[in-house]
Amino acid sequence: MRSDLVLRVIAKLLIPFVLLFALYVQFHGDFGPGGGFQAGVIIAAAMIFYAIVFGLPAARRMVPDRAVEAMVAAGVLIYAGVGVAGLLLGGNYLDYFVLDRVPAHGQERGIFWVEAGVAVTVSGVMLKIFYMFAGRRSDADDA
Amino acid sequence: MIGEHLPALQVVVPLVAAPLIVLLRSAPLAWLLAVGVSWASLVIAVALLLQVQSGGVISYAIGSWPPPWGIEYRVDALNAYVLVLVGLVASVVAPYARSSVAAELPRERHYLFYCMYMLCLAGLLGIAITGDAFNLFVFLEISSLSTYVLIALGRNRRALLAAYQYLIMGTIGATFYVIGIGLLYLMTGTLNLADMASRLREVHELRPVLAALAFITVGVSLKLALFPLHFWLPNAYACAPSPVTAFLAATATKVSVYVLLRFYFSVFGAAFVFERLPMRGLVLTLSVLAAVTASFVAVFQQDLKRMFAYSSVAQIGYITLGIALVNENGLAGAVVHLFNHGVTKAALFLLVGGIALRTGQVTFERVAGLGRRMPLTSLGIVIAGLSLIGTPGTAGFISKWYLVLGALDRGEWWLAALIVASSLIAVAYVWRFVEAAYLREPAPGVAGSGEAPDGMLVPAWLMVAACVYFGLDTSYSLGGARAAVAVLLGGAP
Amino acid sequence: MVLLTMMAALTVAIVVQRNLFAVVVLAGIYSFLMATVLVALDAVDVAMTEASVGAGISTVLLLAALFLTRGEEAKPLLRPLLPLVLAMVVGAALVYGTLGLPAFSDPDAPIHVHVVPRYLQEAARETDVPNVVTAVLASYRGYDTLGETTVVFTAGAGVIALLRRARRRDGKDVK
Amino acid sequence: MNFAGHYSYWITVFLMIAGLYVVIARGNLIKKLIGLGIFQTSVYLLYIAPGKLIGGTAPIIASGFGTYSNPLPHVLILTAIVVGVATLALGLAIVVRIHEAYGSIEEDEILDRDLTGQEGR
Repeated sequence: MRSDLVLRVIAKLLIPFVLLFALYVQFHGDFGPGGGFQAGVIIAAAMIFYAIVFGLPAARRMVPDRAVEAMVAAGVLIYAGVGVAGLLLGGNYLDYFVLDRVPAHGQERGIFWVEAGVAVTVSGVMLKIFYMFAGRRSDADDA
Repeated sequence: MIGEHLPALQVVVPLVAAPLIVLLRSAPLAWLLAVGVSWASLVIAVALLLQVQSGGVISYAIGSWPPPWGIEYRVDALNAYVLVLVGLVASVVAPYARSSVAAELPRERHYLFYCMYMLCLAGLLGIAITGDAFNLFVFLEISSLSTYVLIALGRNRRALLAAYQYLIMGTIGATFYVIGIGLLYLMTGTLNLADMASRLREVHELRPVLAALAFITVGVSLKLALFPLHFWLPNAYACAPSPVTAFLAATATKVSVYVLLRFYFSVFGAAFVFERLPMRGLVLTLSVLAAVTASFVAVFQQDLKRMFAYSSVAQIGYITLGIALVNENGLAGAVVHLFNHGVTKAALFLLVGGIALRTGQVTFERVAGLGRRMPLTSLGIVIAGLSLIGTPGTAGFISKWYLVLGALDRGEWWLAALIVASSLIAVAYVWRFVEAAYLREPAPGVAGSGEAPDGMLVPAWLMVAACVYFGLDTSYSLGGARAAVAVLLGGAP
Repeated sequence: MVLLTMMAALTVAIVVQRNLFAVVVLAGIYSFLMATVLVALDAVDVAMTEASVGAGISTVLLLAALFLTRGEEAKPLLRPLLPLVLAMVVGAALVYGTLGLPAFSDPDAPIHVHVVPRYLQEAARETDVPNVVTAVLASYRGYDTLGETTVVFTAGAGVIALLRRARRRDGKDVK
Repeated sequence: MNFAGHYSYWITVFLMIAGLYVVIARGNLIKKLIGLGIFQTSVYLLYIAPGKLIGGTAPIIASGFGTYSNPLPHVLILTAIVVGVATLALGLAIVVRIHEAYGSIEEDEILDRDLTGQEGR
């Protein structure tokens, strides 16, 4: 795997496009299939691909464990925070109508942030889980 | 202004606390947050109960979408009662957890323990408060997944196996529940429980409804460990860290009973479940079997945690027995036993956790002579044990009294006799502890380092005091249960 | 219908096959077939998720776990009869239930006339989002999705709690 | 027609039986989890198939289409898929730990080793 130059080049070329595709899936979710969850999975898949080709330490340098753990928590907080914002602006919990003067725009804004929260947590969790499993293996090998 | 949003805050506060704990990554802060949130959820639950008592059913539309299009939180006398139980136990277990977790878990996992604890609390509260069948499933999974992790964090490697077994059984149970909900959804087109109940009255094709009833019953019974689907429970309770055992024993099975009650009485309707179908006989038989056999098995256990775990299976039998009586006294007995047994088992497992901290294991050999080494702990176990048996003057007596009344109201004196007789078996296993703790000499080589730390002893004794208090003053526990039964027998949720 | 039959055949293969690597690969194919069926049933969002989760993430996780354990099932069966009977009883209960369900694609079935019409007719106006699945997911039933995100979070934090190495004070792993 | 109309239900039932059978009968902890996954996926069809309307399209509102398949089951099943993968991840983490503690992922071997107190590796 280490010596496979072709694979490395392809990976380097491919991963930006995969991430771009993830963003497309994220933001196009309002009009076509897709949304935060699918985008989160694709982002995580791109990183996992990177980890497989370049090795776990390289991936961990690029996205450190602390950052991933912060993502895991941040997504839920964003989502729940949108709900709290609804409360503070005088609506019920998770009420998006009050987020903008035009209720329908408030809905759009609420959905946007909620989907962002989902994507952050999902990509964080998937990547973290992969790190944990893969890390277990390398530890077992050198033990 | 805050008053009207209490239903949402009840669940959202612990739910937000969990990711905050992960961000903070500090065990002391996590503990403080967990204690604060637990107490807050008790306050919110009590406030909700008071609101329901004065103003009737509370309906809260999340996202301001009216039900059945959006998800509705619906609080009535029954689930407010359950919320208070969960909040109460959580408030006592959270302060207790600090010493116990510090001793039982490696340090870098402490904050994750509190994170899981918060998620489990949020999940259980969410199950109890929601008025939406699918939302219930989502929160069921939150509480289940966190429970698997909490059990697996136990010290012994058996904890892993217990967690795995529970994961399999729990997932099968949850999937059964989803199948049942799916069938009901296909027949009614709605997921809102109240809407579902009213639309079910007009459904004439009963086969899918019957199948749904069966799937939901089996699925929930797996979670509440109704005999003979209980076999995951003793392992899980015996291997989990002590605060987890206390919390789960006092709340998780009770919330599942609530789900069963909600579906039987509010969604399907008592008339449908118990009069048109032989469900009454089935539930009754299983309950009696649970109460008798599990009590017998408990007598022969060598480990205190295991013994009380089997006792839990038996006590769940009493609760479902009360459900199967389908009359006012029997149901009042069942609902008040939810509460009383929750308090009693919390007291017992908290005290046993203190012993585990001092002696490592809680086998009867190790417990020998405990009366001298840990006098307060031993006395507490004896008092809570009396409540478990149902001695007059303790909380356990009140619930058994109403169960017996319920049985007599139906003219089933043999059932009343069975309830009393199976309580005598409880005498046998509680006596085993008394004998070991007070009449036997301590085994040589058992470390005698005195009482458990105050941080554990005080919460545990609070629960012991509750066992006695709710045996003498029943205005809150029984009053709440009676109001809940009025909801159950009144028909609509 | 052909796809469904292929899925059934694959399932049989999964049950019989004892090499766990093969089983994992078969399970991945199974997920792809499931995704195709879901597209045929107009559930494009679900299909996309099933393909990325079932065939993607799940497979990666299973393979990772297999590397950490071992790839061969030791014994064919424990006690084959009782589980089969149990599973059949459950299946029979479901068959009994499905017999009374409305026929396939019946536009007058309760699920098509109650609750859903508002989503289909009003969602685009009320939420400004033409993909009704997204509108229902993130807004009408947004609270479910908050719960779902929390489930994912629970799994993530749980895996950390279970698999993090215990470290001694000097920072080395404890064996 | 009736048989065809219920065909997806029959497959659902078959998948469910097969999945449940694997969970109960197999002693290998990973295979059990795979069985559990099949058992869970069987539910997808139960929810989604009845939502399909022949002649309908995916529920994305656009001019030119009048009939849409039911979006609500799609939302529910999205949640169910997520729950499924979360359960799988946790289950596998526990299995990995079991393997480290016992040196086996076969149920009967593990129970044996528990009784004899034998260490894993």
